[in-house]
Amino acid sequence: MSENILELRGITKYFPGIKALDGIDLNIREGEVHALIGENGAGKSTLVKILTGVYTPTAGKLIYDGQDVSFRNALEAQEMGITAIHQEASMFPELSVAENIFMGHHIKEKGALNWKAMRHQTLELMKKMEIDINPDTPVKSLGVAQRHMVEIAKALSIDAKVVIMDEPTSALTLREVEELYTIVRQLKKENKAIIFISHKFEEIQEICDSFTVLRDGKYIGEGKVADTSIDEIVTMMVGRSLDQMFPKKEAHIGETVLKVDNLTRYGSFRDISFELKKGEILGFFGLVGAGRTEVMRTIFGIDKKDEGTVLLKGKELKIHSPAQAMRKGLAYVPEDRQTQGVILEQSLTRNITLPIIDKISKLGKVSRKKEKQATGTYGRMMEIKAAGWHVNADTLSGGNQQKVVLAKWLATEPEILILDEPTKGIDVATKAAVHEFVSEMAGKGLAVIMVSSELPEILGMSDRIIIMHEGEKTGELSRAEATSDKVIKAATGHREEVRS
Amino acid sequence: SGQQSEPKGDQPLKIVLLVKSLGNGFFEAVADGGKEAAAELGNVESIYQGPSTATAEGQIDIIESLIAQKVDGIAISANDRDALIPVTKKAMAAGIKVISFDSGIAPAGRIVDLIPSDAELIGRQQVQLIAELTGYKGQIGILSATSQATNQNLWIEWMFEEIKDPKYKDMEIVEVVYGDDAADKSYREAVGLMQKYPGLAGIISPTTVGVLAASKAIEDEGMKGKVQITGLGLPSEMQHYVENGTCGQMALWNPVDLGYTSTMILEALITGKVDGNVGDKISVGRMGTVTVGKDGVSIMGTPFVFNKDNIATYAAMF
Amino acid sequence: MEIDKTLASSDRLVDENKRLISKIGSLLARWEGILVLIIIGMVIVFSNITPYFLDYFNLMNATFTFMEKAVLALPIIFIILSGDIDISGAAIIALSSFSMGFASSHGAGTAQVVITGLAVGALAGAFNAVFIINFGIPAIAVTLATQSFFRGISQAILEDQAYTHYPESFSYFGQGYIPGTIIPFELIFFLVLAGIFAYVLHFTSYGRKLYAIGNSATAARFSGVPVNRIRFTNFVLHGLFAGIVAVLLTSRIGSTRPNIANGWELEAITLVVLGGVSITGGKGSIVGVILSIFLIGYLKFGMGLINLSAKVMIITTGFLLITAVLIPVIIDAVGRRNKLKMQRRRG
Amino acid sequence: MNALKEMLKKREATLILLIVVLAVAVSTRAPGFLKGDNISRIVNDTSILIMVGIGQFFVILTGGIDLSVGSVIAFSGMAAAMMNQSSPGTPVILILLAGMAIGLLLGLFNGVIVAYGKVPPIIATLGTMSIFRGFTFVLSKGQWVTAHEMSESYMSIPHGHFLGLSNLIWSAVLVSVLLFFFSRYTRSGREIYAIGGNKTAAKFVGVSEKKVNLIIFSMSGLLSGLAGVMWTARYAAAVNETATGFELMTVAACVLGGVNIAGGAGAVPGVILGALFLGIINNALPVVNFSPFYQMFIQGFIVLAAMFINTIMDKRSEKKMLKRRA
Ligand SMILES: Nc1ncnc2c1ncn2[C@@H]1O[C@H](COP(=O)(O)OP(=O)(O)OP(=O)(O)O)[C@@H](O)[C@H]1O
Ligand SMILES: Nc1ncnc2c1ncn2[C@@H]1O[C@H](COP(=O)(O)OP(=O)(O)OP(=O)(O)O)[C@@H](O)[C@H]1O
Ligand SMILES: [Mg+2]
Ligand SMILES: [Mg+2]
Repeated sequence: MSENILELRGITKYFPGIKALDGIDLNIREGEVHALIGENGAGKSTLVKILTGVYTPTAGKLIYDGQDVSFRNALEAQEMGITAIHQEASMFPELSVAENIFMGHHIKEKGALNWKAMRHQTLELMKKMEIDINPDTPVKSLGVAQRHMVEIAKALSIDAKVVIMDEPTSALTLREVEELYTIVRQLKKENKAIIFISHKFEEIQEICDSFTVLRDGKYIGEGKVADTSIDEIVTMMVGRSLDQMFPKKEAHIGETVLKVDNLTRYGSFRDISFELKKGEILGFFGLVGAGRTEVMRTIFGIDKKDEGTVLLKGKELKIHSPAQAMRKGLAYVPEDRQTQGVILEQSLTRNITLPIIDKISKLGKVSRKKEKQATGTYGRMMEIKAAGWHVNADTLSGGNQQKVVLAKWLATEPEILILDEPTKGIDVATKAAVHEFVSEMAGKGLAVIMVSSELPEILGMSDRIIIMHEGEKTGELSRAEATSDKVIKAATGHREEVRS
Repeated sequence: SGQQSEPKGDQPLKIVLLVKSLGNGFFEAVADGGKEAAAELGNVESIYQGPSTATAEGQIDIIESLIAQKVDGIAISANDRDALIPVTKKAMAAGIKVISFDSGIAPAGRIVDLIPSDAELIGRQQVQLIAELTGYKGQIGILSATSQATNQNLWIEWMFEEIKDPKYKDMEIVEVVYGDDAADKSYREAVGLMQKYPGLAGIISPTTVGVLAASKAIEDEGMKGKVQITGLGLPSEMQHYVENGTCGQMALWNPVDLGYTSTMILEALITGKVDGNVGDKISVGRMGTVTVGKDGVSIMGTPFVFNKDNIATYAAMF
Repeated sequence: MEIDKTLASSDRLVDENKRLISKIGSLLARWEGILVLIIIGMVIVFSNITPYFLDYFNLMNATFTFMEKAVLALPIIFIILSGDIDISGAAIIALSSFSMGFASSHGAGTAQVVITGLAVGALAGAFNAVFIINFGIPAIAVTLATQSFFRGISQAILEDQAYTHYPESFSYFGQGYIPGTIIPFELIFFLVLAGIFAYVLHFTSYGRKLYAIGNSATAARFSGVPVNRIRFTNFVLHGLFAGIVAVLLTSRIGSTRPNIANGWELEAITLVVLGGVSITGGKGSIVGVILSIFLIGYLKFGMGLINLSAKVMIITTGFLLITAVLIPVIIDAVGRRNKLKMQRRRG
Repeated sequence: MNALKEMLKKREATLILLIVVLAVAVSTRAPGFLKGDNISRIVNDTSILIMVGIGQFFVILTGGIDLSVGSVIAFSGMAAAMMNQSSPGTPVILILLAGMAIGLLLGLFNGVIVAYGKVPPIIATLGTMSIFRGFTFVLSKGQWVTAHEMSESYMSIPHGHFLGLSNLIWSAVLVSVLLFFFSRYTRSGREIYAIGGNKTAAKFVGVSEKKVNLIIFSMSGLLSGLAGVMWTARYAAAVNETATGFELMTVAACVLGGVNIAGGAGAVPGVILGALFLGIINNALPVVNFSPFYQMFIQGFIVLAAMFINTIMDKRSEKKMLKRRA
């Protein structure tokens, strides 16, 4: 058994009004992948930020390589050999890939930055990771998955002893996830310590050796992944066991409410056709970048379509803005909660009531009573964990922010609900709650489109599945015919093997 | 709002010199004249005020506060001859005596307008000065202050009048440009004049900022001796160029006298020695008497001409 | 046992004190609190120095010197709150005043003159909006250019001339009083407008949307807020209000020249940010801006009363602007530290 | 391929094209406008704008703005001129350095307020814009310093020639080259881009926002201080209104030069071109035969048109980029 490279003793962190971490102990060993597990808001990301010098702990000790250390900023942690892929997007969109990777530890020669060397090393890294990105491309012109790979490359560009990955897979395609696993195994071989945060148990089982569970900022326990069942971990996480992950209710499928014909947006997707029925959950699967989001954005009036028609209950839907879409009974839960979903600097109340602000106003005046009602009803439905309805959304953990987004769209009481990666970054318990809720709503006649990159979720929840690949529809399967093999084949572009 | 100023016993009279803007040597010298008059009169407190940038609105705001503190008299060098009228009327209704000096207010807005010199005299003299320098021939450009400056515009009209005289038959005014009383823009405009008219013989700049910037521009462009410059300038600011010959001669009235005379006139009006009617003669200390002319306009005298020989003496004063 | 109790109660006392302090602290940390304090201080100082300050007539009359800038500040609140900026306000005033002079010199009556001014103002605002919203050029860039453009139009046509003839009754807007009182019409007019703005901002859905846009335009758009329409409206509103200001100002000074209201855009923006509206959008209240309007207005007036030089005035307002932002930051920092300390003690 | 470079090239190419079109248009109305000595005159006249514009550029790059540059120019210019006046014997290089040091201090003051006081840059510099201007009045007691009170050597600071170019042009060239290098090849330079691009991400890699704010404001102050000395020496007059409104000119130069006003994007060459564009307008307006009353209108119109064309071209190249990717 190898040495503890990193030990935490009694780490405590206060935010005004919140005790985010309460006496956390952690043992990280070299050559091991250690999973950090916990519900949304358990304190995982906060812990990461303490380890990387972004936050200073209120109390507690950090022992690194047998010595007490404290970091005043991220640079000091980096110089000690700790690097991280943060949960929040941390790219510089206007700057090149090479520069994004080397920001903070540029390569210098004779006092000046050596761009040639940095470009060269970037190419090497890219080769090692088997991805094809030009080091000079500005990051803003990369897709989400590519960006994420750049983030990973950035962490690897530092010769670190401890590599922290905070939900690194949430925006990656299957191939890239495999790639990441290879990288992690390689790092392990190089005797590095890896801290891996994820809400997906398959990943933890696949790649992690040991784990620590946090709950409400407290240390709950640790163990070996091989010796522990998922049920045991879940029980440690939530304090109880969960019955069912994908509580799909019997569907009562009604008439067609939405019919999309040959919808095309140049450069994004082509000839997309499908029907959505009342009471149905229509799953959209594809690899990240398949163009599902863009189809949904177009239907919701955010982007302009170039060709094709959308029929709502038989009548052509002509909309140019989300406001119009909402009036027609559509709702869209966007995939990027940080910039599209929540307004970070506003209270939960204001967030939840924003889409319905006109509905709860009379002659322009907002009714405080209705506002309270709406917040209470839908906020409670989602079991949001927060100090109150008045706190700003930026004080919530990622998962809880996602719940706020869901609550705010449910408040519009839509006929058609489009969910884009609704459980991205959400913990198991909440995920189950969301699933149960969606399925219940569908049971009451709501038509649901669910875009997801999580295969179990798609298979478990959908009545029908549409699969996309590089902007085209490559398959449509009923619940009965769908298997993970078939779906993945279509998602990777093997159209001929799936009849549609 | 018929507020009348009550008699105030032996409180000194508050007489305000309100200038176009602060930070201008000309007006600082005006302020000195005001102090001189106050010292001479004994019962007068001379107050020097002006906005930080030369706007009518800034002057109006100051006048409102002068009304509120019930000063006794205000002499104004106006940034706008019309815009000040409503507020100065209000001041006069409140019992404050208002006159204008240097840059006038239209008759409805003041009792007396003390002009340093007749616009006609100034305009004609400027043309004469440049003619003497250029030998009565060549193209002449005019570099003015802002295009809104009323006193400058009036003088320029007279310049065009004067040049019609046959003795100037070989001279023409080719263009009027505006430097907005900013050093860099005036400089650029002066350079522009020289570029546009390669045969330019002289520049008249009837504004202190302009004449200074134009002199510098002539020097920098190596046109000293080829392009003559005259205008209205402060001796202390222009000494360098007058002494080195860039500017052969220029004119100005004495700003100290202007401040002095304004204060004297106001004191006479406040104490009721005169009413400021047409024909009234006001005795103004060392400056003798000033006669109130048509429309309340009073003239102080002909602008004084400065040249190499006398500038050092005056530079020490203003 | 006894000792323990007293300890406990004295502890509570300390806590009570702390709470009181922190309450005052949190009031101070609120922008409006700071402004109120400064205003009180100002009144005390001035009323001790000069007998003319606390004089009902003077206090009323002084409002003439800042009500127009105050009116211009109102739409700027909306603009800044939604994350935009507009520095062409003063130029629109010039253009609008010019068009009124033009109309008047062609025989228009008071009503027509006013309508002309408002219409031209609103059009100029729409012109800005088209470039900013439809063509996507940054607001500061557009309004920087239109600043010269709008004023330039009136200068090109009016040259060195002035319009000095306005209908008799036109002078009421900027010079008149509420009949039978010495309350200026401009003051009441502003207060009514401010009331409407406060209502819209703090009680209506339009206000909510403004804040939402200022905090995150993307999230607002995804939530069905017609972001661009609202921003467009704001710029037109700004133009319209610049037109209103042009009416008031032209009426007050009875004449129009192209350099009218020079530099007012920055003064109005200063009022808004001093009033606590975050320059990056999404934060601020009308109350703060109203306080800052009266603070700056009376401060300048008071300094004028004691004949302080204009240079002292600009230094003072500069410092005021910075300290008003600094104080809450400092109090907030101290407050946070105390709070954390207390939290730690409680465990 | 090299998308960023391509786009940059495009943006600057647009601007160069606009400059050429403008210059040719002017020379049809004012022959001789494109002659060598006039071109050098324009560059000379634009040098100050280039230097201060580059200072402004770094501030805007972080998403801030420095509205106090005009006042810093006035104050440091006045202080330098008064130093020269009171002791004409002092070597001018010392005065030049003193002027720069004063500018640096004023800039540092801005930087401290922003970095430690957490005051947004626009508010901090709106405040110091008044304060520094007011102090200029206080310092000068309302008086000017003019030619006869300045030593010959002082007035020759900007005019001295070297290899056929004036010192003023040389200093602009030096500032441009140095700061281009700084922006591209130093760690601090890149950190400025990082802060402007994504503050959170910058924090994650250990970039100190405080340090960056201190650097950019000091630099802007230093350059304004240098410009102040040059200004008063060039026009042989230190007045209180020096450079009033100049801050907006520098912002306009940046915006025209393709600097993203929200921060994170832009480059030194663009700023230089933007400044030159404005410099040409400023120098052309006095020589073309338009009524002087049209100047303001024409200036506004041309700047608006240039921004419009710039934006349209940018959008088109961006669209092309998206199409290519698809
Ligand atoms: N800057 C902050 N200010 C105040 N509270 C914060 C701040 N950052 C985090 N918190 C709080 O600290 C707690 C821990 O948050 P953290 O982001 O570490 O959770 P997490 O375990 O990463 O959750 P998730 O799985 O959703 O990412 C939460 O209650 C959160 O609301
Ligand atoms: N923030 C962004 N800025 C610029 N381009 C983006 C951005 N996000 C996504 N794209 C581009 O849009 C395309 C698709 O986006 P993304 O990778 O999110 O997949 P998607 O369309 O959401 O598909 P799916 O939902 O199937 O994952 C990609 O080509 C990507 O480059
Ligand atoms: Mg997290
Ligand atoms: Mg997607």
